[in-house]
Amino acid sequence: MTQFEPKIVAFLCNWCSYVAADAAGVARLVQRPNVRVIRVFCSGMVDPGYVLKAFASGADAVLIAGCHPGDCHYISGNIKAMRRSFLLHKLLTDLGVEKERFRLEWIAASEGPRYATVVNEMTEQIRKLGPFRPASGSKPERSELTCRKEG
Amino acid sequence: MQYTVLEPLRWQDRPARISVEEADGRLNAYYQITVPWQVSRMCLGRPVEEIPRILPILSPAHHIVSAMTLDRLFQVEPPPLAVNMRQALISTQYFVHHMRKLYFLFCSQIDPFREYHIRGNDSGKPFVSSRVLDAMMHGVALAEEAATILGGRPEHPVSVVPGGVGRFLKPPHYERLAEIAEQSLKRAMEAARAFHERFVNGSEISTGILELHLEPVASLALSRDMSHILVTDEAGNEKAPIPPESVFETVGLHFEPWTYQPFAYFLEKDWKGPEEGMERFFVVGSLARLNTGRPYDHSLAETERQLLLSTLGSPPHFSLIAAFWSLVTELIDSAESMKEQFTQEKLTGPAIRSVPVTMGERGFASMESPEGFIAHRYEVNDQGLVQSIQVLDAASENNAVRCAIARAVIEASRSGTVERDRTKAMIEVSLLPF
Amino acid sequence: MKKVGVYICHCGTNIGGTVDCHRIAEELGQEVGEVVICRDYKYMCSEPGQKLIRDDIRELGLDHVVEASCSPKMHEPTFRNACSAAGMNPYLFEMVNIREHCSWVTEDPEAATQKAKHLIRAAIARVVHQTPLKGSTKSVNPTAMVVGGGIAGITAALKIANAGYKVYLVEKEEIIGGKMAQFDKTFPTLDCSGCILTPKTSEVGRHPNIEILTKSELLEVKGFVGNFTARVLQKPRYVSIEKCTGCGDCQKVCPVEISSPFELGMTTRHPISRPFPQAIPNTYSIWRAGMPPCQAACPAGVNVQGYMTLTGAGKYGEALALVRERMPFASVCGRICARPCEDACKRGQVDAPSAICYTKRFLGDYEKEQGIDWNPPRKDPREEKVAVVGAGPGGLSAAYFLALEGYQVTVFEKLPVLGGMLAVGIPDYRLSKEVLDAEIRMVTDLGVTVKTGTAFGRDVTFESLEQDGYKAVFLATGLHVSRGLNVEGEDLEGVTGGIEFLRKWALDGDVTVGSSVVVIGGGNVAVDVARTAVRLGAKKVELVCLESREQMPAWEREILEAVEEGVVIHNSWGPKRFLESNGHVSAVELKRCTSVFDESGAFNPSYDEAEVLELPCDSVLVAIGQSSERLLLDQLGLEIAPGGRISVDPDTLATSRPGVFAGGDGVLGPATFVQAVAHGRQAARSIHSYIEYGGLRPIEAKEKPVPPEISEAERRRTPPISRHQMPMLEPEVRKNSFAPVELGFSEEMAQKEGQRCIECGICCQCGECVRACGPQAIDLSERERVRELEVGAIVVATGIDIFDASRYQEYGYGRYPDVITNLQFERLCNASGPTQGKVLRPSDGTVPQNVVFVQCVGSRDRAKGYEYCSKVCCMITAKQLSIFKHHNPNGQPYVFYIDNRAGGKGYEEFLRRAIEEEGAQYIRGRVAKIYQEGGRLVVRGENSLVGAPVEVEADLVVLATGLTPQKDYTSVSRALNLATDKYGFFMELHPKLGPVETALTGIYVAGAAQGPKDIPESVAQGGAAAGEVLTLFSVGQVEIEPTVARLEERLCTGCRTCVELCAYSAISFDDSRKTASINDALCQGCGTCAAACPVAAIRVQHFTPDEIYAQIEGILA
Amino acid sequence: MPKRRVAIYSATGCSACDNSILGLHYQVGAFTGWAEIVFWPYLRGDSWQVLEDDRQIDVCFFCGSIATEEDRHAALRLRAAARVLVACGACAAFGGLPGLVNLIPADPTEMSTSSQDTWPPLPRAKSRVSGLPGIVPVDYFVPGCPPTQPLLWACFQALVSGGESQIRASFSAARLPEAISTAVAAGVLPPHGSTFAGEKAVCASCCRAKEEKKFSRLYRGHELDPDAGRCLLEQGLICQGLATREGCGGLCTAVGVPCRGCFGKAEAVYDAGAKMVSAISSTFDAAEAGQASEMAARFVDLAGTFYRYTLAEQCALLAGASEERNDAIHGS
Repeated sequence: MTQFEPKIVAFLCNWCSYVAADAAGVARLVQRPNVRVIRVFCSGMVDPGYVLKAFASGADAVLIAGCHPGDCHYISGNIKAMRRSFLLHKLLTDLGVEKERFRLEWIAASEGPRYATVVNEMTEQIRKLGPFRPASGSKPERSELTCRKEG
Repeated sequence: MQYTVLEPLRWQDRPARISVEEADGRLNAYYQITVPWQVSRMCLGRPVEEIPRILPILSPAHHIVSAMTLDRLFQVEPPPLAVNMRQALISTQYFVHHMRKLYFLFCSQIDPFREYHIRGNDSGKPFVSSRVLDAMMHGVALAEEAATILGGRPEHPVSVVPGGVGRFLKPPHYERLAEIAEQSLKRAMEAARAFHERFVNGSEISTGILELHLEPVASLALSRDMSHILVTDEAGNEKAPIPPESVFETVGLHFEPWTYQPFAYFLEKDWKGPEEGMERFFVVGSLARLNTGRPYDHSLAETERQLLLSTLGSPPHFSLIAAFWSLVTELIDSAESMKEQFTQEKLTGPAIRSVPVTMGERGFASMESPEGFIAHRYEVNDQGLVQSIQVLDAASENNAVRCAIARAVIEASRSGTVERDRTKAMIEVSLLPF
Repeated sequence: MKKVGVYICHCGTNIGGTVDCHRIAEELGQEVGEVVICRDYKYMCSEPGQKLIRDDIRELGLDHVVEASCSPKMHEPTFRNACSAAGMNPYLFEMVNIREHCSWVTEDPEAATQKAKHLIRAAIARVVHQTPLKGSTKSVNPTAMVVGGGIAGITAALKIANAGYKVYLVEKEEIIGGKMAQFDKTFPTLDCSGCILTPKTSEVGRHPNIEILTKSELLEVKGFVGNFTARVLQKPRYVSIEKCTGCGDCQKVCPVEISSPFELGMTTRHPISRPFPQAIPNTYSIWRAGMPPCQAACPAGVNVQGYMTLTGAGKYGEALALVRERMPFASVCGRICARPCEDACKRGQVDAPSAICYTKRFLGDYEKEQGIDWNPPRKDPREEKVAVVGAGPGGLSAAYFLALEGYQVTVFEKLPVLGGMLAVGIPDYRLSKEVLDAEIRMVTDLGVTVKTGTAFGRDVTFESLEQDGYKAVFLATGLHVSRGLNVEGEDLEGVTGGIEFLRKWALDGDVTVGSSVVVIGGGNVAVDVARTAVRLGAKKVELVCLESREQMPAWEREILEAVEEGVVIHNSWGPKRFLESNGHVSAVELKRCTSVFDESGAFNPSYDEAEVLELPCDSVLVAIGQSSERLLLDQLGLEIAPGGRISVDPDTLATSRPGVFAGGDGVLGPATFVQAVAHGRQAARSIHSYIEYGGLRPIEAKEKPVPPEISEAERRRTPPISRHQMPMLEPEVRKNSFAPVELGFSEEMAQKEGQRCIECGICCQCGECVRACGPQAIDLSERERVRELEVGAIVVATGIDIFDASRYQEYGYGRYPDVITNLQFERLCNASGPTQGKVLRPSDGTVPQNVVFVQCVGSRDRAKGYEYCSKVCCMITAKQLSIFKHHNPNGQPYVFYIDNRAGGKGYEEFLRRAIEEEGAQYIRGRVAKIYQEGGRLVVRGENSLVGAPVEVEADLVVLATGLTPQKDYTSVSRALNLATDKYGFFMELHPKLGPVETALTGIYVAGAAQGPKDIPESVAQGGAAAGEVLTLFSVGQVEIEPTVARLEERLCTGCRTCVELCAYSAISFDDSRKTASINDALCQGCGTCAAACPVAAIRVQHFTPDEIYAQIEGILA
Repeated sequence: MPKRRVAIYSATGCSACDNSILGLHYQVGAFTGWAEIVFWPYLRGDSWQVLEDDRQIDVCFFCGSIATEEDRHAALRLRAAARVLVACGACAAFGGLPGLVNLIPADPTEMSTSSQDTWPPLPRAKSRVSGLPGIVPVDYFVPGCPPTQPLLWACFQALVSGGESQIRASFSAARLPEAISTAVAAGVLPPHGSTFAGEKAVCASCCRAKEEKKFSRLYRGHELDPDAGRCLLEQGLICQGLATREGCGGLCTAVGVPCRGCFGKAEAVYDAGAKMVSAISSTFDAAEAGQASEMAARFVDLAGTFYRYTLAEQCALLAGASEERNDAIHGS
């Protein structure tokens, strides 16, 4: 039995995190092959629907990476991404997606090493967590909710 | 052993069938609801203020009782205007429900759809003229329009909220409502006249459909002022009233593996199925209200009730004709209520809503819906999410009575040589008022 | 079925060495239906590689092309062009990064191959959804903005201007030239820096196409390439460039001297000056940091720094005139002011605040003593009459300023005396009648008519004044009624209001107090009442107030003086009732006050009724507050605010009745003297605009105050000097007399206090220069303004800063005067520098013999400085030691270095010369410590070649400080949205191929702002940036990327979610169609709106949801 | 033209859809001229034998969600029999309120233990509730809980009467998209897969005024008496009208309660929950992560709110039962 290889989709901002990923490549910083990159113009462009789509299509985790607050190429797109992340986390939790499976990171163009670290760290974390099984339903703790039988 | 399944049954709120078992000369009729209806699973974990928007799928009245439960949970008193608007909405629900049942009765021998256009040359025979049927359904449509004005949507209303209702009415609304009330009373009287012509004075009682008597059983209904639950035993003796809050301690629900709907029964007696006798069961709805009943405030309805009592004798009644007749009296009463309630004075006021400031842990409310007694009880956590929910939907949990009716009809039809379809039709009509 | 061509690049072995490109090509060709052709090739970016694509498009009729190779940042344009060349729309092409993101970072070849395959599969899935897109074109505004006036910016500006285009050169400092202007000589030719720079700067200065904006900073840039709008904050120079002749007369009279930043603190400058004679713009300018805190704190806005500085310089008349600009009553103010200025004084953060108030008192008294008049001249008399009601400080100052303006002013006063509360509310021992009368006389001498004993509402009304021809009325009626207590026995005999008590004493001089007096109240009036009672012979005076000692609103010094005079204070008590004996008060019963203010901070005392104290007494004076006469208020017919105050416009003091203005206590509630005076002046200005212009003109723009915290630079120039104490009468003496308690400053004390001012505003706006300036070129009322510049291209050449050497504490920079930076050494060598070009030790001005140069201070040091090499320091040191040797052939230079870096034309030879011919001793190793021993500096380091510690004695140590990004680089990067690296240097588009371009088209970067550079490189980059700008201008139009947001109106519901989200205001709401509407030209394509649109009616072209969804599916397939 | 053979069936659901169709019949009183109702258990008590004569059903209106094996068989059977299959009502179209049960996994021990072995037999409940499209391909959708009468009428007009009906009900409230309204008028089949409802979101027909979307604080439904006439979302209530297909005319918002999405997601939306999250949180009045996190913390039960009626079929993560659907496609 080979070990579980998580599939992670990363949405990277064209102006910073994508450049950081390039920089990590130029510096030959070895990364786990589990993260697959989709280039977007801005982290603020990432519709939460993309995240759900990724999970629905079989991703085990999703990473959105954008510019640090204040450094957005589009002034404040990353702030919108930040605002969305909290509510999206809540929705995902309700739908049975563990918190660790979705991350929003700020990775500047100069932070190639950090990009590699995030990739490797996240891969290992998800590897431990195991594959994501959709449609398992959320689990409002059963002990908490007395589920009565009814017609 | 012989098994028969009669399905599908007409006019049931949810797909249902009768399974008949005949063995060793013993006959059992099982009334089965064949679809699961998992209210708890739908409601657990929901924000409690959303429950009035989920439970109307049981019946429109559940919207109101759910909001009333929340009034208690949030410890808030709805302003008088809101109470009036809720009452007005309940009246429309009575009207729609009862009128539809009578409509089903009146066209129970025909296919109303085929009839509609090809008048006069039908195979079956309508109990009443198509014109009356039209008028009745027009009445339903009008009452639904009133329900839409008051409740937002006719079938699954939305406008009642914890502490009141969602909106003020505007002058065009009052005008339209007054018009509808006027029209509705006309339709109600028309339906009552048709009922009298065909069923009371006419020959239909002798045709056998409505002669049926069900086994005497207790009756349960909420008093007019909603302060206590009235119970009369099968002989018509009034039993000690039950405080509504303790209804879940008095009335239990029993699940049988062959139906998705539980049986409501008095907990004081150990569970036994309806085939073992009816002493632990009770009937709800218009017949129960008749049997536990008090005079109406409205003159036309009270006249009708007096006529019923003078014709059929004093309660309790267990005949089908009484059951349908009680629908007719209540139909008139609801139309009269609408007339009384749909006025600008009653539906205008300073406030429609009190906004809650606290939240308790649990709430309870009960009411008498057109279908019969209903009660809700919720418990919430500190975030206001539903932790546990109890719903007594006495009408749909009236399975024992239904089983008994079905058995009675089958037994009655066995005496002669009644064809199977006719038996099924008779059962369907017999189940209508329950 | 779409036809897709897939091309996989080996990139030599960069990709092919790890990823099995050939296998992927074969597999994909078979597995994916849409793939018509799938090739792998050694170098797709080469011409044969590109030809493969072109030929396949033509021959196989491909609809879409996928290229898997390096980062799209590298070659996306290359391949797009190849597709275009073959007639395919470039947006039907998609590039996959399997080098940086895959082959270079994945160890396992199989994993890398699989990953690459998934990435390519995703691109194929995506590309079939891509649609042909075409950008639009916009014309270019052929105007450039160059940010930064150093040599790189100068070069760029000149080249663009010489090509015939308009250039705005935006410079933060007062002159252009940047760091190069501070250098003495340049390496390796030892050219004089100034000699090669100044021709350039003067060319810029006189160039018709160049507009220089000095003292200017970029605030914000909007728009896009070819059509930017830049907002530039231009700080005032105060000296007109047009009028200034550069004569320098202003500099001679300037009383302020301040450490010169241009000379790096090695000498001082006047706030008005120019750094060196050849500076461009070749005119003087004033260095003003902002409004000093004292002035900002003063309600009347008196220029405190100005008169303090002038007093310090002994110019008392000028100082007093400056006070009078905003405060007519210097002597009065100097006695009774609340002194908010002193609370704000930054010297207070060092030792004690300057004695501002006493100095002002000295000025006022000095004038009277000397019998001179330093009032401003009265303007020509005008006909208009103005009525002032109330002769308190507010009314009198309004009268003063109106009279100066030439108006015919009449003051109506109800009391028989002038001065209002000053006369009847403040006892003589604080403010003697003589002083007050003298200052009031100053007002009346201006021709102001006075009518005392005339009550408004009784003797005159608005109507009567109007009839009498008054054009405007200023109401300054004040608050002259004591507030009551509302406790039992308040109306007993012996219980009196404090204000009434003071007034009666002041007017009649006939008041009696009992022997045992209780004063109720904790404010200044209560203290005045108590002290007056002491002076009137009361045996025992007790003061009772609700507040604790700390909370008491009365001034601390007043309380102290009262206590010295024997007043007993009972804190935290409130009156419960007054006890009676024969109808006369006999005692006060007090209850404990537990708190004065409630949780919301409102005055709402709570008591402990159980705790009671009884004070026997025979007089009670109640001084718990003032109110105005209700009757008067009711008669006014004006709008009244809650609390019985006249409601006015806070800027103009206009009441609800046209032509009627109000101010002072009647508007503010109980307020200070200085607030009343401020209102008087404000009202005078409003009345003047009302009469002169018929309307209420906006009040003068306020200058921005300087930060209230003392800065490091200010602290450095503020050695502690103790504050002078006010000479006072002894308590025993003053107790029995109404003679003034405070005796006043002597001339010397005042002058010394003036010199204690630390010049927080830098320029003190004393006006000396204005008076000295022949051509009237100076205008101190200039304010900063924001200019909007429409430009088509922007060159960012903001340069570098110098590493702060004090971060190396062990080197003692800042502690030892003879440890200096290499830029300071440049100034020492420079003929226009602090030593006129002689290399002298800063500490004693002697010629140094041993000079030690310490390299890499702040550079190549991860621990304390920056990781990078500053590139120029090795050569600077070689140059400087050569110059030093030329100045002092006997001197001995030592250099502690890490590596010698001399890459550059002629650099190595120059360095070699410094070592071999100048005899410099180069020691390889870092310096550990510099310390002082017996008057000489000792540099301890390590000779790493020998592997032994080494100590060198030095007369002068020069630290080769590294180059760092500008401290305020973020303000520029935010204004432009320009990315920086982790240090703060601006990011170029490509480190090799796009050195002056940035990620933002139309914005270019030149010079050291992009990274440490020497002069030739900066010049080259300036030229290169100019080349880019000129290319843009000569094409004349720009292609607008089609990757913008598009709205599908069919779906838009008009919910307005997107409208507020757009950072570029590209989305507006179309009211007629009830939908959103997107402006293409403003849209940058960030996609925030598309992500937020709840109905998915907005999509960003080339990043549409179906493209992304297909890519997600493909990537996970 | 022969009369269209019409079937109307209810699976797991309340009788509201049936009653709506019934109401339509008597209110408009026209379409039986073109239709022969051959199968309507609720009103006529028709048994499945009716369908055994192998004659095609022209149009089948399927109401209710699929919660039992019997429901599933009914769906398969009617799909096979009907030329045009219409998912009628939120339950059939998206799973409806019964679909909410999917949020709490079924506990086999708590479900009815009935099986075919005991008597009388009871249809086995499925572990997950689904909508009709989760089981079989669906041709048209009529959303709503229950569908409004103008929409039902439009649907009958287009599919049953072949455009021959002289009676033109007003569809203005339904705001049908052009493609459908043209088809309705011409009596031709609208584009396959169409939904008989608007294509914009409820906001477009909501009577409340929209000013500026800036979400500064969430109010739970009971916590706020909203201003009359102002957008509920802008006042801090979660209103799903933003991402819900229009067609109802804004019934709920008109009476002061927020929309809960019984018409399903809007035309172009992938996942309504994600869109609601994005639209609301993008406008959070929060510049710092801490503020945004605090604001988000007030929200409860997002899944049960944003997918109130659509959990079974339109929630990207929980919509399931696709295997069954594939069976049906390949099996037929």
